[in-house]
Amino acid sequence: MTPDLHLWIIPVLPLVGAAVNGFLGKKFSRQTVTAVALLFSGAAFAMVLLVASRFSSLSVPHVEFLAPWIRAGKFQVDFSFYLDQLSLVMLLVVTGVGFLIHIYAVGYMWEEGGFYRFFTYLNLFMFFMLTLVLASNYLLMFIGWEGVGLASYLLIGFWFTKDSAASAGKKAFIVNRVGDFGFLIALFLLIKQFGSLNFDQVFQSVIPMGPETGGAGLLTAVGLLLMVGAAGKSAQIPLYVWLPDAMEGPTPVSALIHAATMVTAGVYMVSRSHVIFERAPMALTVVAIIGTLTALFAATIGITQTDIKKVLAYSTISQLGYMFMACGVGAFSAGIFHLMTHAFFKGLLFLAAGSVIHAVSGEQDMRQMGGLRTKIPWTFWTMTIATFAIAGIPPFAGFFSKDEILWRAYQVSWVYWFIGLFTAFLTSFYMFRLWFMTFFGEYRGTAEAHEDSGHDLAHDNTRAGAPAPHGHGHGHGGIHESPWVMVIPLVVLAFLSLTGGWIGVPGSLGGSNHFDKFLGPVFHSNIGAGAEGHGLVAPEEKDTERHEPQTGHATELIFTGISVFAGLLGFFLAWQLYYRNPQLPQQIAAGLGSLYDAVVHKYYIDELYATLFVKPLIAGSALILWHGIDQDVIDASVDNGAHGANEVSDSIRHMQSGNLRSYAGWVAAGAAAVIAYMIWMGTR
Amino acid sequence: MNITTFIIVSFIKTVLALFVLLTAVAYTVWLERKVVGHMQNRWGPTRVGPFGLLQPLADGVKFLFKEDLTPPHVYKPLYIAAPIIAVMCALTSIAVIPVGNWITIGGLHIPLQITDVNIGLLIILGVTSLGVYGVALAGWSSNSKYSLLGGLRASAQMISYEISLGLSLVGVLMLTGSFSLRDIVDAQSGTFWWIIPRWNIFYGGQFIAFFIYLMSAYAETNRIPFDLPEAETELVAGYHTEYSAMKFAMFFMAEYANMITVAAVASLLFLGGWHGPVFGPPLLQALLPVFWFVLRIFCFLFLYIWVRGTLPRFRYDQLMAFGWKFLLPLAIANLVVTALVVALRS
Amino acid sequence: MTHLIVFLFFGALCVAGAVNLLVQRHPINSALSLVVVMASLAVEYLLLGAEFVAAVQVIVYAGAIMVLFVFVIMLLNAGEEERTKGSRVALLFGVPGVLVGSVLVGWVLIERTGSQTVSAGALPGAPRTIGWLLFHNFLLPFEVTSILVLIAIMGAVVLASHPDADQGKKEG
Amino acid sequence: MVPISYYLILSGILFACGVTGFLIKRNIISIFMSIELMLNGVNLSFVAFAAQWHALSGQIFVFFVMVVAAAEAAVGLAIIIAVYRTRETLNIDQVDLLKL
Repeated sequence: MTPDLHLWIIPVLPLVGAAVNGFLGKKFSRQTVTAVALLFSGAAFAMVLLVASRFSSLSVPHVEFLAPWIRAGKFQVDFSFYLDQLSLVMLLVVTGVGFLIHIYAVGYMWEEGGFYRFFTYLNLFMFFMLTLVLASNYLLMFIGWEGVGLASYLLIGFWFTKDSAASAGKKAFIVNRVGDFGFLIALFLLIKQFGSLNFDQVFQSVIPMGPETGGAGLLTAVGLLLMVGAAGKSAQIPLYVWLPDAMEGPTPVSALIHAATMVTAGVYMVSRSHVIFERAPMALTVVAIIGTLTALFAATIGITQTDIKKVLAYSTISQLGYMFMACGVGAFSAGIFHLMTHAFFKGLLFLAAGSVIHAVSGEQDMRQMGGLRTKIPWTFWTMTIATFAIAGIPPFAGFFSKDEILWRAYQVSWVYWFIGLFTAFLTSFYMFRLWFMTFFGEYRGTAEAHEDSGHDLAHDNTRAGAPAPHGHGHGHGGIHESPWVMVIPLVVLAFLSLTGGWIGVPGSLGGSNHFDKFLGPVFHSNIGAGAEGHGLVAPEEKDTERHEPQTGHATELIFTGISVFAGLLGFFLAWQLYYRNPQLPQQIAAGLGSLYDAVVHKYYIDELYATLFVKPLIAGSALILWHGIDQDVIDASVDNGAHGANEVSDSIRHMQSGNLRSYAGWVAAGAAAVIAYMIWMGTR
Repeated sequence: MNITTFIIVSFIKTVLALFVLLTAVAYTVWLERKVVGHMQNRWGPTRVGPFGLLQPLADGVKFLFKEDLTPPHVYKPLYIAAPIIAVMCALTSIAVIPVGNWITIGGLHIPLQITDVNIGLLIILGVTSLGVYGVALAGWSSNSKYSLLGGLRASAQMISYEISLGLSLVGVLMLTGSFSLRDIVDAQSGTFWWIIPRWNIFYGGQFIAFFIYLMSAYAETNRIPFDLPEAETELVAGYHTEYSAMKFAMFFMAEYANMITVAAVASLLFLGGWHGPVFGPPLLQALLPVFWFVLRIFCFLFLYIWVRGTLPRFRYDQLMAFGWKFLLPLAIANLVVTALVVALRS
Repeated sequence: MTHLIVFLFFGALCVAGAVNLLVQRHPINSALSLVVVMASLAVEYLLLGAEFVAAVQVIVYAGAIMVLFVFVIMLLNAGEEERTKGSRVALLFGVPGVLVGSVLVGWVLIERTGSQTVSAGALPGAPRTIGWLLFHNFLLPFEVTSILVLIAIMGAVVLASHPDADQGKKEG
Repeated sequence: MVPISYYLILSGILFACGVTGFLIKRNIISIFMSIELMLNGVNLSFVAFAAQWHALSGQIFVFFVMVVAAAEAAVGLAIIIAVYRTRETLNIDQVDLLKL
């Protein structure tokens, strides 16, 4: 028996923090709120570290039963937690990055109204995310799933007085609903088929089943439906539209929820149920295709965006696409690996972007920036590391994970690999574009003007009482380095995104893929059982996942070189276009004409959805639901019922004359009737 | 004994009892006038016979020959029925009261009691409670405001005090565990601590109950200090203002008969009934208990008269407050204490 | 034999009182006839051996409750009741209903109750046994009724207390 | 020796009289008294059944009925007094409105 880990403490801690801040926060001072929020999230992180330290001594997977929840005959769902390598990695990412972003948010949100509200939501999100990760059955996972949706809705609409923010929150919520619907159906299918939602039981009953090579079967259906859910949550085609708008939320939120953790929930869910997918090749293919397309699609859009956070948002979508591609080609561990590194550098990118925005007093348009290199060196250097990491330049974290994915993708089909490669090139291009536009050239903005404007972050550090490195040293305007509470997380994350990849150095580069081996038990354990008997379960999986790839190191090295070259090419192009001669892009855009417009307008996808779904839906509900059903059926029935009752009682009420003796008469007659009936029954 | 002898004996006993009772009533009136007179430095009746001993006869004759006038606008049937009800109830209750031990006459072993039922006390209570009707109906039927007020007062007062009266008796009942008056009396025979008689008032510690019973009895019989139904200073004569001649006499008799009944019950329940030193020849032995019993009743009646000569009349609200706020709680407390004593003793 | 005679006599008295209650127009006569009914019922109880019940019947019903009625009648000085035609229903449905019901019940009683007879004092309900039952098997109902009575007392006081009496106190 | 059914029939007659009184009486107090009459009839049947089945609990019920009747009389008469104060009438036919 493994030692009792008290896993339940991990999610409960943020919940307590949320409760404390939520109920009492109004009275607290900002310092108290900060203390509470950081204390509980930090404690959760510490707890996770403790668990990790004792992990080696565990018999994995470790299931911790808390309380019975639903006991309906054979169908049983409990509050119980499930810990294995996968969930451990997720735990570390969620709590670690989450904690750093908490720290960062303290500085960033200091001057905002609803300070306590923000941290309440943030802790709440942590709770739900941890529940999602730790859940030992799909239903509990779904609770966390919905919970993070709620938290993200609340946080996107944090500035609910701003109309765009409110509508963005609603959009995110509704789009997620679509995905959750798929998820739910999948759960129902599982219940109907296996009579259980616990991972163990479901997987145990799935493993013996053979792969549905020919046509679609139940597993395929389940897989596809799960994929729908995943697409909704982690913003894949066609449900990605909510993520860019989600940038309306505060930047720490974008970093935590919409880059590092929540959006990766889909990836986690897919790889958690890899057993199902591995037996549904068609579903896997769909996953791969969706991932690939999303990656490319989002990257192309990312090129043209000028809002710094929008760029990052689309890059997030595209990176998620990578992860799904990895899952689709059966390289789940690679997907999770990329998930982790991405959490590091994308979180860092967002935080740095936030710092930049902070520096230039809330300006988000890159065209209004430039030349910030010397003014905010900390942000600059950390952002540089992040950029290199995402661009896949060795030895940064992104390189290893992305390279892993590409290599695996190639082993399935060169198409995946090629698109992935091209996307990598695009990625590095638009990232360096962002980098150059933000930090190089001369300053194009008017921060001085902003200094005393409404949403004024210029004074944050001074009011926050947090000593800013160069805060007041500056000769001119609001441009200043962020307070240390914001810088420290940047540095830590920078360190992580620099070194984070080294735990997964592939064999080809002389490393031994620790990460892959670590996750091995999760993803390999049951392949054999399923695959042995019936021959080809995605053969490439077999030989890649098992032992050293037969293709050999040479080929892999070549591919690595190619992807690195692609990254450098992107850098070079961006350097050409946005550093050497910045007027060139306009000419090119003009040259491309309508295509460029389409890209700028995100391929008019939003408009398309609006015309396809939103408007018909609104019209339909107004016509049918509102006027048709609500007014003509429900209200009408109520009204008619009332009128009917009114008339009936009008006619009957004369019986109730208020004369006691009449009542007595009725009673006597009734009593006589009853007596007669009873006697009749008795004598019969 | 067979049924006929039983009927004969009962008849004799009834006639005897009635005769004795009515005479007693007459002479209680005489006694009262005499005693109160002396208390107030008057002579009281002296003219008719020695010490006016024949005064009651004269009164009776006067009542008989007085014109019996019924005022107009009275509700006739009830106006006539009321005094009859009153006197009937008053006289009925004597039926269950034992006046002494068993005696044997010519082989017949008969109790000195018209009938010995095992719920005698309850019967007395019931009959006295019915006695309210006489007063109330008299007050109402004679269609005069004085009478009506008197009747209302009487009924309210009697109902109120009946409760504490009954509760005061329950203590004794708990001690003896029987409703039969004879059993109750027998339970009080003997002495304790060599000298003190084993009466309930002493032995059972029922002196509080006795006090309550005394008060309630005054109220029940509409005697001073609780004679508000016939408070002559306010209501002329209360419920029998409109009555005259024999009807009035009936109320009169009823009142005094009730007094005697109450006195008898008191002496039976609290004062040890007919117990006392018995000696001499058998006939004397047979009659001495009766004498002791009558003696007690006499003392009790004398107390009545004494109180009448001493105390003023209460105000009505005082009466009600006294009954509800003092006597009733006291009776209940006494009940609880007695119950505890009995429970501990057993 | 004597038993039957006594029964019939007091039963007849009961019925007579009940009918008189109906026909009398003045409430006080009704009340008195009801007292008669109760008193004769007490005798019936005695015949059945329920001596304690009989005594309590006289003391409580005839001695207390009915006195209350008489008291109220005197207080409100209720006169002859005028036979208003307030309710046709009572006559059209009620009275026939009563007749039908009572006839049916009587028939069933005669048919079904068999010819089992009871001798005088069949079931002696001595005060002792009654009390034992009351304080052992029926203790809870007993206590509950005590509470009920308490509530009734308070309710009566509240209801009958003159609404503007306390106002007068306030003013005066 | 009297058949038990006689007692029951007597109680039935009393009850019927009570109901009839409730129906034909106009005076609230008389109606109330008819209710008491019904209760008495029921009591008689209780005692009779007690004698028939040799179960004293029948007589116990009578006591409870009496207690209830007493409480009912107290409250009911109080209500009647209140009604008379407000309506100045005891005729049930004229007391058929909830509000004055």
